[in-house]
Amino acid sequence: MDNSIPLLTVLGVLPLIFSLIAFAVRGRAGKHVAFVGSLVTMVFGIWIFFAAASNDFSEMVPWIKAIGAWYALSLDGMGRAMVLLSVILVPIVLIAEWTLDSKQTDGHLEPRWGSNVFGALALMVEGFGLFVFMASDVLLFYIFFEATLIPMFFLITGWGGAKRGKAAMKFLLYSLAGGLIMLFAVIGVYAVTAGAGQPSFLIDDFAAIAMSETVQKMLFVGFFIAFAVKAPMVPVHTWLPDTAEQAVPGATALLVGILDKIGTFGMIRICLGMLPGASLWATPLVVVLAVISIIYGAVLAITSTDLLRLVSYTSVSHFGFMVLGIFAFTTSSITGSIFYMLAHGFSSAALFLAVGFLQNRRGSVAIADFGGVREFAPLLAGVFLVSGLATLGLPGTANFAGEFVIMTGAWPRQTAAVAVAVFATVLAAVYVLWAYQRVFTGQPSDEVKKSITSDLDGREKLVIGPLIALLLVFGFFPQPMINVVEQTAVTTMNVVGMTDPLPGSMGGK
Amino acid sequence: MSPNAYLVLSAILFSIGVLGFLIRRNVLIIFMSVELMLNAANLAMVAFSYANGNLLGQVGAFFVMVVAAAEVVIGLAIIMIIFKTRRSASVDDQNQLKH
Amino acid sequence: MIPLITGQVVAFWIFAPLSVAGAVGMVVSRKPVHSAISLAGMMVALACLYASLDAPFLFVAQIIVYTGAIMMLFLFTMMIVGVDSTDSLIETIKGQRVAASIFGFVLAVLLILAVGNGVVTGRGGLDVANAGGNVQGLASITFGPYVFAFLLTAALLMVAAVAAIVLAHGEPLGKRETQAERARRKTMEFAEQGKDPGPLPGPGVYARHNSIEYPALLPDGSISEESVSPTLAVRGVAVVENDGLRAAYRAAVTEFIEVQDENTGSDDAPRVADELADPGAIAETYVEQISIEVAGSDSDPAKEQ
Amino acid sequence: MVSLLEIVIPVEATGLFSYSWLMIAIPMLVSAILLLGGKATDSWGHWLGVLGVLGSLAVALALWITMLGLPVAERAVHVSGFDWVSVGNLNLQAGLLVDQLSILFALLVTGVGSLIFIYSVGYMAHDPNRRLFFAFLNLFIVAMLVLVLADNYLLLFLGWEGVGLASYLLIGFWQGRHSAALAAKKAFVVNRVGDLGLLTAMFTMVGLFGSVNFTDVNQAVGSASTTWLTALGLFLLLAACGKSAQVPLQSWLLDAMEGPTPVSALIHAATMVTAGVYLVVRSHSIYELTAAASLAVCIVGVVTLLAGAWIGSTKDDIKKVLAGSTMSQIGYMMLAAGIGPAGGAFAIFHLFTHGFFKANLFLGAGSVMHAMNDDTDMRHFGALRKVMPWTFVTFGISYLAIIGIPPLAGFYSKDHIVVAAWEQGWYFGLLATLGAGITAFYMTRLMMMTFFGKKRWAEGVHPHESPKILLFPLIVLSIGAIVLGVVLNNAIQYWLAPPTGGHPHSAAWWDIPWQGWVTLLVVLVGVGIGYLMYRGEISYEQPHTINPIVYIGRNDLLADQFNDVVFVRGGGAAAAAVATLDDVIVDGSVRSAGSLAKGIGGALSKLESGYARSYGLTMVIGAIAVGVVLILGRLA
Repeated sequence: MDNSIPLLTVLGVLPLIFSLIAFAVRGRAGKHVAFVGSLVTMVFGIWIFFAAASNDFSEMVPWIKAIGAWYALSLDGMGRAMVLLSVILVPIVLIAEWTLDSKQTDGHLEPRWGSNVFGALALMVEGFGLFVFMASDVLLFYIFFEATLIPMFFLITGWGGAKRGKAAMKFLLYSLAGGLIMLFAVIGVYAVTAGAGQPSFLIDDFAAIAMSETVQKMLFVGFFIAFAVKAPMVPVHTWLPDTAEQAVPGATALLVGILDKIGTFGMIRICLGMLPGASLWATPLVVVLAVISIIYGAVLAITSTDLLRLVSYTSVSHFGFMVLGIFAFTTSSITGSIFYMLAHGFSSAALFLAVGFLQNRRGSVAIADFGGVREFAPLLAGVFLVSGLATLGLPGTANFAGEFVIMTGAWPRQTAAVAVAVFATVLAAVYVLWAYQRVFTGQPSDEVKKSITSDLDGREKLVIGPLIALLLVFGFFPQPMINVVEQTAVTTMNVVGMTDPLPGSMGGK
Repeated sequence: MSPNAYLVLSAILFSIGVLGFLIRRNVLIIFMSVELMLNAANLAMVAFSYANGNLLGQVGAFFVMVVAAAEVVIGLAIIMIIFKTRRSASVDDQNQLKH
Repeated sequence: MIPLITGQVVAFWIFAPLSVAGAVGMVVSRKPVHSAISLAGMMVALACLYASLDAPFLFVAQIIVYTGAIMMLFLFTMMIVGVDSTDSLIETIKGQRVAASIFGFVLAVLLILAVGNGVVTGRGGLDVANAGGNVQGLASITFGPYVFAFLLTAALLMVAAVAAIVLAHGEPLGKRETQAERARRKTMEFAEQGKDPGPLPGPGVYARHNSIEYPALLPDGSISEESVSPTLAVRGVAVVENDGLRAAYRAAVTEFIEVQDENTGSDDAPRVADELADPGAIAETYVEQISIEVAGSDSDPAKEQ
Repeated sequence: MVSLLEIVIPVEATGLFSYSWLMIAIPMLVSAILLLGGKATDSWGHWLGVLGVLGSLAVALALWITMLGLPVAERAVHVSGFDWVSVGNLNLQAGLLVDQLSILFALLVTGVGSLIFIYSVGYMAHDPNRRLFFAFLNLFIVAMLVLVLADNYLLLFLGWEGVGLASYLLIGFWQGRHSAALAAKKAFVVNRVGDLGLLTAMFTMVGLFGSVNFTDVNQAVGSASTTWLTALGLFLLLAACGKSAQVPLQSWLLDAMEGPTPVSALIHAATMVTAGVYLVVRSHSIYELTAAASLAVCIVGVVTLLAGAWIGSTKDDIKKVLAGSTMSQIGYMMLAAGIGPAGGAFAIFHLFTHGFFKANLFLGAGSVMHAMNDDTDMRHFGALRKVMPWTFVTFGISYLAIIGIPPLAGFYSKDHIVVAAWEQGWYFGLLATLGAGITAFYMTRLMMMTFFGKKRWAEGVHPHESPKILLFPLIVLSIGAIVLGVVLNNAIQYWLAPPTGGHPHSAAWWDIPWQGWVTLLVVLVGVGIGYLMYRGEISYEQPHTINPIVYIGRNDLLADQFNDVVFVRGGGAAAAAVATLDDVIVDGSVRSAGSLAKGIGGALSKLESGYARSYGLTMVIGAIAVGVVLILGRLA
């Protein structure tokens, strides 16, 4: 495989091209073009995922010489996993939102644009997302990090509930605020590298440059805040539930599936990868924040009366686990959190889309409007239960594999934190099953009888089937993916210069 | 006699002009206060030319007069138009720029 | 040592207070005309001060240009704007007057401190500079280094003149009404409101005097309000009621009633004479009785004249 | 300190053993077919389900027979599976361990299971989605076999949660009923609290020993500090309590009776609830090194024993009485498991026999309910012995077995435990014997109210003997209840010695230690009291009682109320507080930042008043300020 053809660039650009075509082609044809585009990208993405194991696809082309910015793309274990997640999720979301135009949900406004625009925007999110996952130059990373916000903003405002404009604005402001802080850090990177001779934005050789403690800490804080906003951690998480409540479930699945992963991806790739010293310094605080997010998200999920908000709070709790895994600094915990990013992508997409099916039928997602749905839609109930069980981390599902490996890895280093975090598994059982019981069991009210008339049709099975299959496959046989992902964890550990605690050295830091 | 006195006088006149501008509501009176301020400035300039012994001050004053003339012409024309459309000479009524 | 009193000092101590008085007068006087006059006075005082400062050209220019032209412009504007627009001295903007006076005073003190002792070189004087004559000196400077500035001011004045014409030209605000439109408007108003389409009556069709103060008389002797100019009415100078105007009319009506008495044998004449003596009586109550039965038409608007 | 027992190193699987995973695969395949098959499999679905469990029973029997042939040392056979997760120094495999303990359990699960499957073919005959029922039952068998055959704690945990899920699905099988859905949710959540313990235990094991494999843990257990070992023991105990409904986490068992009776028989009597005991017995190497943890297990055992008996004797619902008795019998097993290496074998022996006669009792209750139009209130039964002779006979045999009348199975298994309890400590022995007495009392009460006394049937109810398909399992189980005691009395100790590390001492079936005789006496007293109290008139309605003991017993020792007040209401309030906190403070601060900006904007706009003169004033102020600055600059 001579890498004369810039394969990674092609992978990134492919969805963007299809997105432009889909924009141009009006009406249903545009929707089909977008869907075909997502399929093509998926095939190409999966091929790259497997091919990247054997040969190196990284590309490096000088971009702006003056400030040392390179157009550098590369694909390591974590990158491959995230690419796989993105390319699989987008076609599924497009099928799920196939009947976007004809969907009438009370409280939802008229869609602003045709369904072809929805497809085009989704492809654009995928394209920019892929570039973020492949970028190995901080400036390139930052640019695409901000670029993903635009299509996402329009996805939220285009289709959704009454207050979709407000929610989209809140999402945009939060992410932009984070992005701005990150901009200072990016400029800091330039300053540091310029100070040490040749200015360059490349991630790999940054850790080696000597810089003063305070500068590294400042850069770390800058980057970490942006990533904490993106992967919603507690103090800055309130945008996610509002967006999830207002946006169309397909758009939220994309948001949580791909965009939020950029947060944790960035923490590993940049915070740990480039600023190891500062990461170690910040670990106690970050771990506390992570544990708070875990419990906080779970508790709020229990109290929420709206299914979409409930699912979004579960994501806050799961992101807490990932951050806990990342900042526990053991090979297994970092591998576990990367694997969990993948698993959570599928499980939250499954749950969001299942709630979407309920919304298509009943027109609302308030739990109070449901009851006894299992009488009329047993398959939908089964699907919701399975994705719910995946969310609460039942062994045999991918989430459990991720969660277990994180907690086992983190236990020697952060015993107290894991001891508290493990309670979230019980809280998870409470919110999933309580929601399931209130929505699906018991006697159906007459509105439910009127509205829930059909069980899952072919299209909906085609959406949820692969997701559940993937969850079970990765739940029972996670090892192949773990091998892929472990590569990044090992390199990160070398950069950070930490070694795994030996068995028996319990409780020691 | 030392020109300082003239300067003090011009300062006083200038302040009276400012006071007139701020207190009176009739647009013509305000305009006249501005003229008064200009005259005070002229006086100061002439006093300086007297003190420094060259005529530059007076040339300056002369130019000020010319400009003042042009300004009055335009100012009064504007006042005329405002009066025609608004039927009121009070400057406070012309507060269309109010936020 | 006794201060050497020169003409200049005397001039200063005369004209300085005058100018200040003029300035204050301009600010505080109620009527704009008064303030304009006091400003003119101040300007003349200033001119004299210029003279005391060896600036004869400016002395003359000040009086001719400034006072003569600019002040006169002011007065012209005042004439049009309305001399009576005295504004009451109460203050509308909250706290404006207090703040203005404080800061005005502070400004004055500041300026006096800053500018007042600005000149330290002592006597000075323009004898040397005015050696060849003040105007010649000025001319040599104006047309020397500052010729460009001079040309600029010339351009400025031209522009100002043109601008004034354009601004004050007073285009008619609305579209001019054509004759056809006016005709249509008048007939519409007559049909709907009963307004008299004809022109307003002239002052004295039956009147004794042709001055605009005297209203026109209608056939029945009553006064036509439309003929009285509103401004005069407001001013109270218009003559509205005069017994003489109605005497001829009363004589004609009583004579008419007497002829009617003879025909119908009724004896209305004395009663009618008394009623007509009362100035408010409306004549047509009588005319109606004597009208020949015209083909059954009900009250005709024309009658209410 | 080196553990005093030799570590059993399992030998690699050869021959038939390498196919032991078939035991799990058959029912898994069947349940997959039934689940995915949909309506098509309705007509023959249930027979396929029965075949599934019979298949795995056959494999289990085959393995058991080959194992009998093997010398003792090679009886622990390890079937290496695939690598589940190996990253850094953590490597978790998924392998099977077929040794004496796990094969015994497999036999119990598949044996009793198949009988119950046959029974439920008849019992669920007129249920529309019977196919789904059998699919879930097969799923349960799969999960239970994974649990008992796992060679490491993680795979055990997979089975552990799988069993929890199966019990959730089966308790809430009739989801239309609100109470069933609530009970299912409660069962899963309380089990999940127990699973917390197992998860933390696994983390500690990985932290201490680097692996969760039984053999590795058993070998490395000596190296860990006693504090961590005690913590490990307590974590495992918490897990056991969750799954086996021991005192702190027992509230879900009584509600679990909402499920169909075969479910109660299979899951909440014979197999699942005993998983906790299996866990404690399997990790005996840990418990031996921590006296504190073992003592805790004994205490939990004794307390649950008495609590179960207390609840059993006050309930009127026949299934709730049996559930209470299950809880107390498991208390006995936990007590035995906690007593130490010897106790492990007795616990499993009692567990095995209890599996048979408790399943028999439950199925008998099922056939009674079947006859009484699904009414479970014993006050509406009475004099059923004449109408349902077969059910009466089988029920009576198991009744004698459970209260521990000598020749029958219950006596021997419980007798060993009581004796071991006396040896452990007189207080344990005394409470155990007292428990046996109360068990005798409430079982007699049940027999009297159901089969003897006068007829108290509601109108329109005319009970008849259950069809053959229901009776056949009852008969087999009652034979088991009779035979098993004597047969296994000594054999089981030798059989289970290696995995449980006990020293067997055989005793003929007739020489019974003095504690045995004392217990028998107390049992007979219990029977007498029961007979005297309940041979007279029994009221049709439940009498309103002011007797505190009976009241507390009826309300499950106020466990539900406690949970409700502390966790549901307290937790709910805390959650609501956090929710408002989130909305008001975190979101509020952001919203207020926005309104702050608007406020400032509004204030500034007031400056734009539109009056030229106020602008003038501002200009003058500005000028003065500049002047002042210049002057100060000059002066400074």
